Amino acid sequence: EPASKPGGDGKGKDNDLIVVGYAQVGAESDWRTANTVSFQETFVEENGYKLIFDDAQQKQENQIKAIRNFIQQDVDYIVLAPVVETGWETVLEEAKEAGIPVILSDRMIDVSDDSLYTAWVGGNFVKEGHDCVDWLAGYLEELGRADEEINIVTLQGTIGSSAQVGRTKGVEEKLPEHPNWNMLDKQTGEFTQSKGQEVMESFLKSYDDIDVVIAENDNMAFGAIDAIKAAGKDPGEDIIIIGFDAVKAAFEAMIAGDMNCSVECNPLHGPRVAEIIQKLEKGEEVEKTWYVDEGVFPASEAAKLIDSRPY
Amino acid sequence: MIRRFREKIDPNTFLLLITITLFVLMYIAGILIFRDKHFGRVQVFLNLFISNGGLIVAAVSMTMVLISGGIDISIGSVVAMTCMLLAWMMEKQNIGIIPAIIVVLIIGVIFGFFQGLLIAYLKIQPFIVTLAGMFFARGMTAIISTDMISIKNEAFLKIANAKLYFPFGGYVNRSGDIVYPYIYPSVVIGLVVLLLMFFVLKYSKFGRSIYAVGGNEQSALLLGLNVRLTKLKVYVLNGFFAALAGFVFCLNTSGGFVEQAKGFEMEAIASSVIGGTLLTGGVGNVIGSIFGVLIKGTIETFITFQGTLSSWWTKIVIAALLCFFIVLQSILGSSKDKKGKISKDH
Amino acid sequence: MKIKSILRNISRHSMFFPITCLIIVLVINLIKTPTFFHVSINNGVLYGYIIDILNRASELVILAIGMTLVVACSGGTDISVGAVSAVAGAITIYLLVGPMSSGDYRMPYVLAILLGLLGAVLCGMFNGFLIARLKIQPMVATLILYTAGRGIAQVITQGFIIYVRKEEFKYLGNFIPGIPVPTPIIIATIVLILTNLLLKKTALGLYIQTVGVNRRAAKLVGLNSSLFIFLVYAFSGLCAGISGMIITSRVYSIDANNAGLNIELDAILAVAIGGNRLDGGKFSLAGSIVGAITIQALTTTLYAMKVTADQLPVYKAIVVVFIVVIQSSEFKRYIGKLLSRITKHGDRKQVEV
Amino acid sequence: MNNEVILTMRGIDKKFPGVTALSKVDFTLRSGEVHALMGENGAGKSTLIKVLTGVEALDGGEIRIKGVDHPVVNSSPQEAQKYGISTVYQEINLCPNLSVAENIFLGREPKKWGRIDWKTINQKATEILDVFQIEIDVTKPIENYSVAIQQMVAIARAVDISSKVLILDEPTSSLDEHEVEKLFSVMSKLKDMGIGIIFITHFLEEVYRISDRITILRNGIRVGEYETNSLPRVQLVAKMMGKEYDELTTIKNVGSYEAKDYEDKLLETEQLGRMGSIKPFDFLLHKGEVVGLAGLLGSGRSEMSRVIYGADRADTGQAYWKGEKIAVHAPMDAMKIGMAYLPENRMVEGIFPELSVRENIIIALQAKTGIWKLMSSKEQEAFADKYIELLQIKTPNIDAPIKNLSGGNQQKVIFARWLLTNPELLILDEPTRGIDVGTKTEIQKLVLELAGQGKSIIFISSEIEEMLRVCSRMVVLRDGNKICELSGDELGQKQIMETIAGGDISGEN
Ligand SMILES: Nc1ncnc2c1ncn2[C@@H]1O[C@H](COP(=O)(O)OP(=O)(O)OP(=O)(O)O)[C@@H](O)[C@H]1O
Ligand SMILES: Nc1ncnc2c1ncn2[C@@H]1O[C@H](COP(=O)(O)OP(=O)(O)OP(=O)(O)O)[C@@H](O)[C@H]1O
Ligand SMILES: [Mg+2]
Ligand SMILES: [Mg+2]
Repeated sequence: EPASKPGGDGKGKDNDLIVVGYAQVGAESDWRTANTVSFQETFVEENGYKLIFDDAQQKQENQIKAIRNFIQQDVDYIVLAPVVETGWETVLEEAKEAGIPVILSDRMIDVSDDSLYTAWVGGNFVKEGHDCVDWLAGYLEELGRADEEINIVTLQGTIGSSAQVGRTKGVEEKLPEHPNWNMLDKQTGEFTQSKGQEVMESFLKSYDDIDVVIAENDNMAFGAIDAIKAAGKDPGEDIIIIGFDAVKAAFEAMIAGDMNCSVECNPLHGPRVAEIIQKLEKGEEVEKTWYVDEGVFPASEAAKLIDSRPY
Repeated sequence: MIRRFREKIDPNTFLLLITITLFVLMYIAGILIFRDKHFGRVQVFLNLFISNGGLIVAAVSMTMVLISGGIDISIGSVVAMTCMLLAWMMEKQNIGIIPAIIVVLIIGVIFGFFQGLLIAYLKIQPFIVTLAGMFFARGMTAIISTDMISIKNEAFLKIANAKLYFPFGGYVNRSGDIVYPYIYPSVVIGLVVLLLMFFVLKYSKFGRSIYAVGGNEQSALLLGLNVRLTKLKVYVLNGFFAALAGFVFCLNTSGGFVEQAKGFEMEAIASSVIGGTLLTGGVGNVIGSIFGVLIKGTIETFITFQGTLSSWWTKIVIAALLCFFIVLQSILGSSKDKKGKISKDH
Repeated sequence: MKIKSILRNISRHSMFFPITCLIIVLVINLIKTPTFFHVSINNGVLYGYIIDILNRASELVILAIGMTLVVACSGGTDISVGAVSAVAGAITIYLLVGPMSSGDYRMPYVLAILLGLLGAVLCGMFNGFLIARLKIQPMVATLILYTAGRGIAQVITQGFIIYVRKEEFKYLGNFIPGIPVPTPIIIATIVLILTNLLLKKTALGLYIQTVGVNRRAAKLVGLNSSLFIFLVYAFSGLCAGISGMIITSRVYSIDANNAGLNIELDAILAVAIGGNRLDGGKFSLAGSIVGAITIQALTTTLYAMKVTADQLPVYKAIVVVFIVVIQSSEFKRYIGKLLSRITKHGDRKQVEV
Repeated sequence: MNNEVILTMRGIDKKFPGVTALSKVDFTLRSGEVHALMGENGAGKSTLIKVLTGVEALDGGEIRIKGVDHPVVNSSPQEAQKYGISTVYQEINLCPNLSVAENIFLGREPKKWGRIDWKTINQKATEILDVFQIEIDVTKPIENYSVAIQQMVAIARAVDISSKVLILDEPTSSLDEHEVEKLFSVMSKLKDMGIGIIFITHFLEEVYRISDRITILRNGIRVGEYETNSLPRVQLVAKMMGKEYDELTTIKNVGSYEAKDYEDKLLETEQLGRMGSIKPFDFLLHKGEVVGLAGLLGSGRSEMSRVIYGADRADTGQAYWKGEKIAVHAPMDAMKIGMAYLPENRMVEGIFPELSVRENIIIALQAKTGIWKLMSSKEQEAFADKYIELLQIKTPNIDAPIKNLSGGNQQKVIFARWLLTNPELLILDEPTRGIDVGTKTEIQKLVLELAGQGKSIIFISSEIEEMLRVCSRMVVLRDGNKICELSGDELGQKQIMETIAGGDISGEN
């Protein structure tokens, strides 16, 4: 039921709403769409918000424009899911001068002055990389292959994106702990299934002893699965497949036995951001860094969890 | 009535007037529709320039190339390469801002020179040459660095963030201060390039040769112009402007990354076309292109102010407005019966 | 003298340069990757680099066929084909399984495909209308769907990637059990043969060239120039639709953002590498097809040589420039001059040039 | 003729694939003379000019210019201009998108404070055109003006540039007599100033009126150089054609055309017209009749024929074909009924430059037979061969691109294209423009022959004489209005001229 709002006399209604300008990256993946939906469902008028949504279509220029327009519209808060980490000084300075707090979602930004943003909400890509390696180590132990030579290939995301940079970094940081693992090759599959498939085909022809595929998102993992099948091998059995994001389709693949694990990257940032805004409204201090909860989902749990996946 | 008016002035001026009128109408509509959202503030208008400084340079340059009968679809990649190179030089190699800028401009010129050679002297189609150029520059960007590089160079940031205030048109912001409208130096660069090219195209031999070559290459040759050299110059200058556009773009985004400015060339082309430039060459002017940029910017501002459109609708709405514009121009501008038109030789 | 005449004879053949380029690319492969030409049967299908190239080039070949006619007839390019592929794929998949990934068909498979193709043809007709009737320049007109196409596809999919979880759906983009040749290769071949028949057995090929060479004169000899321009764009839409079917079937899903991304540029490139002029008139379908295969061969080669995907464009650019330069008649002229200077050198002093 | 030599060409060679366009051609030009360059279509006249001015590269030979002490090889018209040679090429070459004034001053714009001085340009252009008595708005793009105006502008530009040599390649082919007069008076002035003029034309009268000497080319070989005064016309024609020639008399015979009564109506129009181009007109054409459309440049002759053919859609009136109502919305409708249309502007509306001669010939018939019935290549070849033979088209082979043919031969190909469709009504808009005397006579004879076979013809030409030879009736147009029809005894040069010019001598034009 509509929450009873103080002074809800219709006329001043708009004024009582907290206006949030939200500069989203785009709709380039299911993950992103789920992320958007999470905001759109959180910041509704019933909850006391008015959301001004801008979709940058993966272009930083567009986000910069959007923020400038938010400032002109005198919004109360700006939520920014930056396309890239660089180049935010100028426009965030303008927001600061206008006295509008900026909350970052998903990706971090690279600025020398921390005060340009109030808080950051997101997943930890590097940690996801760590989780991936740890899970693999555990799984190999389970299989009794802990001491074998293990050959790994990585399908990287779009080079330069924070997910790619973070996940690659996370995996690489943990690799030295396992001297018997070889990273045979890394190549970008640009986060898409078809590129992932094409690159995997090429890997399979170059190396005939691949044990593990780490795909930096689930879509590329699906492409890899097809390529492996085409090469006459059994994905999930002959070759261990790990993906990131844990979208619903990944659970389906795991249930089908084609995939072994997906590391979650939680898109539901909306409620967290609302929490921060509520605190700020009350005049409380907020922490800078807010991680969302993220898990690791192996195939063995897939069937159990699939119905509870919201995206 | 329109017909009579059209007979009086030449058709291209007529098209330009249409474009300008449409822009003004559109802007007024915006002010009325988004009354309560302060669309009418001077700063909203200036933001069109601030956010599109690089595009202004690129569109002006694109206009010149299109007038010459060519096309350049490598501009976006060159912009990305320039940003990356600037960032890499300043951040990773500790090169000062001035030498860095000089280097990227020189690289732009060399890049343009090679494209020009292939187009003018080997007569390879501009679309293909610049398509290769597009691939090349994008790939080079990745070769320079696959990581994002953020520019922290103080001198650079100082230029990027230097606000040039106007003494009027201010408004009171939420903290109670009066904010006067302002622009950044990048806007100034864009406007200088615009003025420069306006004069070059109208008042220099080189400029007129561009029109002649675009109008009919064979004729221009027979009339005694050096067609090849003209084209080469166009692409060299265009290379320079592409790099300059990269610099201006970089002032706005202060960083370099591989995916930067994707599709930028299409924006530049669209702006030129909205401004009345023909892709077939020989027709167009930079004033129109500026309005092309402003119209594109206004459409985007509409969408932000509207505030609920998701990505797909944004794309569709932009395309629909683009379509509306092009079709309207075509309908209003056409029906001039061209009699005894001189043949386009091959 | 002899060298010159041989050179002239060879270089006169329009297909010579495109094919040479392809051969060069393949030979480099053979040296670098000895297993390159190895073809085996795996799971009952042909398997190997060469098959990969042909298989992956299929969409490009189909698009290049449409693009060749568009270029020939209107002297412009259709930059919307990639987006239209996505639209067609989105329509088909949405009709088949609805907004959520699923394995149950809601309507007959063939019907869904036909409707997807119809959607693509409508897109093509929209382009055709703008270009033929309103006389808008091709690149500008197709820029509209280039921008809107993916948006439309996303409206259909609501921004989600929809999967079709049914084996049969994979047939078009992969292989049909029992047939050793990957289906895309078969489809591309069929499209090629049908198009070729249409062009060679009817006057269509001649009409298209005629309109492309001189639209006004074509009108006076009774050809409805606008109609043909309209038709080739509709056809290009159809080709985009067909490749959209292959693309979506390959990954048994529709990803509106990425299906056929940037493929229009490769299609245009294929047309140019095939020795066709981009300003209309005479065309060579065979050239475009060789061009398309060359582009894919190049990509596969570079992957095999471990060039990373983000740097790949650099090498692609270099090869493309190389190919178009040696094909350019101006370059041939310079070389011819050079050769004749060498051969004449003994006989008499050269007049200043 | 004791003027000094300002330009010599010795042993000029030029080969195109499959054609030897020029072989060891010599040519000499003196200052203050008009030197006519004569020859049949495809003799190599234009090629000689192009080689001289650097449009085409020279294969062999030597060019010398007075005041330059080494052989000159121009690599571009720009260089030729530097040596004081300016040229009007056969196909008008102006930049359609630029203003008239700018076309005149392109590449040599006057400047003021380092920037182009538009005021001066427009002013001077107006002055220059004044010499030719052309009063137009020089600031408008040249594409707005008729072919004739364009031609005059091209000439005005060349005249203004020339300091030593002026080359005019068929400048008069699209001009009417009035304009030709203006051109000639300007040429005389230039002559007096000591400029050498190379003049190419197919009109013998012009040659004898203005030229001092004649060089004749045949099949790329120089036949000889003659004083105009000492070379009788018949001789000239004979030398051009390479055979003894007595057809000049035949032409005269043709002229004595017998008026006869025609019975079967073929085409009739009732207030047919089109807004902004041709006022509604009534027109009647019988079977087997040749009717000429006469008028000044821009009087609407082409307009009228285009409306009949459906190339421009009529927006008023009605047409009847053999007494039945017809609706001609597009050229195809007209073709289906049995019309054929040869456009006046060959380059723009006539040829398909990249297509072969064969394809250019068969295209109209193919368009008529429809898309599903493609003529076999055998049929195509047979047709092409037949008409190449019949019209004596000079081409290396039937698969050569038509753009490689000389202008006159291109025109013949278009003729062949329409004859192939076996029309009942041929609309010929300037069919003999740029065609040599021999061929011209052939075409005139062909027209009469066709009429004899019962075909009807609408004939447009800027040469009244030519029209007198072939037409039995003439429709006179002025400013888009059909003024009157002349036939029988009224068909005399003087009478026609008077009607065209308008009985009332108004102040304008
Ligand atoms: N670019 C070309 N390529 C091939 N052959 C050509 C080319 N230009 C001219 N020719 C050939 O050279 C010959 C001479 O042509 P040219 O145009 O000089 O004739 P012309 O004397 O000017 O005839 P016309 O009176 O018809 O204009 C012709 O046989 C023509 O076919
Ligand atoms: N001096 C001029 N200024 C502007 N337009 C002109 C001029 N002369 C002709 N035109 C254009 O040409 C049209 C009529 O030309 P049309 O071609 O029908 O004449 P024509 O009698 O066939 O003469 P031509 O010998 O040039 O073909 C006019 O409607 C006008 O648009
Ligand atoms: Mg000639
Ligand atoms: Mg006419």
